[in-house]
Amino acid sequence: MSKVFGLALGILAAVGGFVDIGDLVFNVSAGAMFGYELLWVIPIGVVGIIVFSEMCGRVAAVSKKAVFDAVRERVGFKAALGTLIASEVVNLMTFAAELGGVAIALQLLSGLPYRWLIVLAALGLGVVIWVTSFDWIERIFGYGGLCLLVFAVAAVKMSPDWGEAGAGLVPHVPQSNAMVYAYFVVGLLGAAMTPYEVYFYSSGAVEEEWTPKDLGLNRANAIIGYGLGGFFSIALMLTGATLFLGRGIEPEHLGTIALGAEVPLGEIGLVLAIVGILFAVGGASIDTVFSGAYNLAQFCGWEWGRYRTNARAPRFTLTWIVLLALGILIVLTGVDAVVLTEYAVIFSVVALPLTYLPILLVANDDAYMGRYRNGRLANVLGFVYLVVILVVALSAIPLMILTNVGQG
Amino acid sequence: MAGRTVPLVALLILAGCNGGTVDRHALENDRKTLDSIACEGALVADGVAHDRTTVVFARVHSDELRIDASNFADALASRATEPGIEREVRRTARHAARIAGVLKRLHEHPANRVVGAVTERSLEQLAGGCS
Amino acid sequence: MTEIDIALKVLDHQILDCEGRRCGNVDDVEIEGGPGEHARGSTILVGAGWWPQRAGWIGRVARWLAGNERVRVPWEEVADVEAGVILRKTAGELGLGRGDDRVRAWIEKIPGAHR
Amino acid sequence: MRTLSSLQGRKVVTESGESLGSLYDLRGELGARTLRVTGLVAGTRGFLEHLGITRRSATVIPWDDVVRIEGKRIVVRDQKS
Repeated sequence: MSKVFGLALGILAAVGGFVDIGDLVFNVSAGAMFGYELLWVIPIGVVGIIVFSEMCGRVAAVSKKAVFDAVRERVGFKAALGTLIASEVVNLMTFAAELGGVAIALQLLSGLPYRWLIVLAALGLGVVIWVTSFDWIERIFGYGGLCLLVFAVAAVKMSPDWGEAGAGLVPHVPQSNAMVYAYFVVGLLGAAMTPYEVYFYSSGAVEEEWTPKDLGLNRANAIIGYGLGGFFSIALMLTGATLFLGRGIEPEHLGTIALGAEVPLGEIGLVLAIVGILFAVGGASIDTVFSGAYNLAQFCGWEWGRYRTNARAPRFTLTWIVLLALGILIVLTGVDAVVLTEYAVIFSVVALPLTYLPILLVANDDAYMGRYRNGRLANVLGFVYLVVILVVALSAIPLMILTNVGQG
Repeated sequence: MAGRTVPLVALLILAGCNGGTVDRHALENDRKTLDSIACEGALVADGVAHDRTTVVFARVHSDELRIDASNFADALASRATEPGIEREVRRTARHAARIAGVLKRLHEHPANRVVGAVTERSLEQLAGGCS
Repeated sequence: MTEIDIALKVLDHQILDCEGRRCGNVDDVEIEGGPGEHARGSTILVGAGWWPQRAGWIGRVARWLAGNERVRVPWEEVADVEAGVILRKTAGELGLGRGDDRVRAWIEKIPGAHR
Repeated sequence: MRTLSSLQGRKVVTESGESLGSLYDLRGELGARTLRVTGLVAGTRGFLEHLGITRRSATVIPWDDVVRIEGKRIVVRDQKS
């Protein structure tokens, strides 16, 4: 019984943890711009992240290797170093965006000056990480993020055209504005399959000392957690489609996204939405800052781990402290969190192939995986997604330039 | 997600048609974005008018939108334009300034339902209709 | 006797000391013995100081950032090759993990570092 | 000093000039306290083996066949196949 309970708790936390600032921004904007026409991208992204995080979790449980161990072992030192640098830059950008998001959400709740709130938010996160055990961090932010369920209620209350929404779930090409449409496809996939999620997930699995016994848990976590995360994404896109598209509003602030719950549900909806956003981006900022530290430590072979005391993994600890400080500096320059998010998501897409290829390779290695190596389904999906990721990665930057960051 | 042309970003990625002189395409884009800002402001104002929002949210968010609008007003008032469209560009700049002015009023009276109703109407008018 | 592909199973792998501490990655492997001789992997090379020979200028930049440490661990000290390379002694005895030791002195000054 | 990474990427050619592809890996034998180098893993099949995509193939060039290591090349005796 308690095992089922624990599983449920874990999944709840995963659900709250799936949505981050990239999902918020891209899903709502896609709805505001193209209505229901991009809904089909969400399930594709969700299945992709399920396939790869299940694989990462399995690799971690059986071979005790985290993602960046695999990257360095498999793609060669030079390519791995390139991947490391790219992923560190993207992680830092994403972290800064999430941190900015925390400050904005706090500002929308308190009305205090934004700059103070940046410092306050970062110091708060630092102290939480330093003194709180990780289980609690995950729970607090995961459950808080569940407030985002308010968007599902809001979406239904706005009575979307379900027929059209259903049609939007079928992949198709639009009549006009194909470039911007393609840009959004890339952004939505990037937001759903952000690499930091797998870095974080696999390192966590190694730390929690998963064994093959935990593979069921791994699968359930991946499928249910990310599946429900996709549900949130759909809700967000629907609010964009129902509320903003008709009014010609292009969301450029986190506040706009919260407005999507305020209009149909009033004050309670608004507060729940902001609190949900606060915890979702707060949790994601912790995940990103740790991912940066995991990757560097694994690449260099240092001791690492959030479950170790800070003194037992010194350079790992130092790394996340430095990343935290750099994040504050970036946000304090006044760069807009939503703009930063867009860049972070699009650039993260570029780091995807060299993150996923090594996982696919190790997951097929008999010597490490034995009978837990990839089955046919995982391999077919893994390979198909690798191709998808490659196409997306190659087209991401050109599309961003051609569409002037989605402006058309 | 359109419209925002942060100078830093424009510098970082040497791309986009909004960096130098204002051409017709850029002007069209900016107008669309201004309508978007005004309509979003109207939505916030509607929340104030119907007591559906929190005071803090209305105050903070209307200010965000005001900053956007007045950035447009400043940029369109001073940037070089393509020949033939300068008058239109300057007119749009004044239009943006008016939107910013209304949003400022909302920002200063986020708890006043009457101001909410009035600003909602003006913003919708400035946007040329919102739905 | 086990057959292994050395670059696939040793190079770039995690090194664990006899107490299970992570103390570096295999940054290169020295090969002793040339054509016509018995050849063997004689030494594990650990540390960012070995990166330039792996990745040219980008490796030099990375070395500059990561510190120029070079440690040599004779193959005789290797106990086993599994998912990682496992040593017979502690990291300290072999001169590994000194970077972590140096930083630890600083981290420990912050209250709560051992929680 | 000769290192594994300095050998990787070199062209493997036979004395009669046949190219066997680039060197990707070295085959080794793990003893109690030794790691003996037994062969060269090269060519396309070697690359796939090095990535771990294919199982260890039999087409390893024995280390004993290495004649000389010069510049960017490793010269080996002609392989009978």
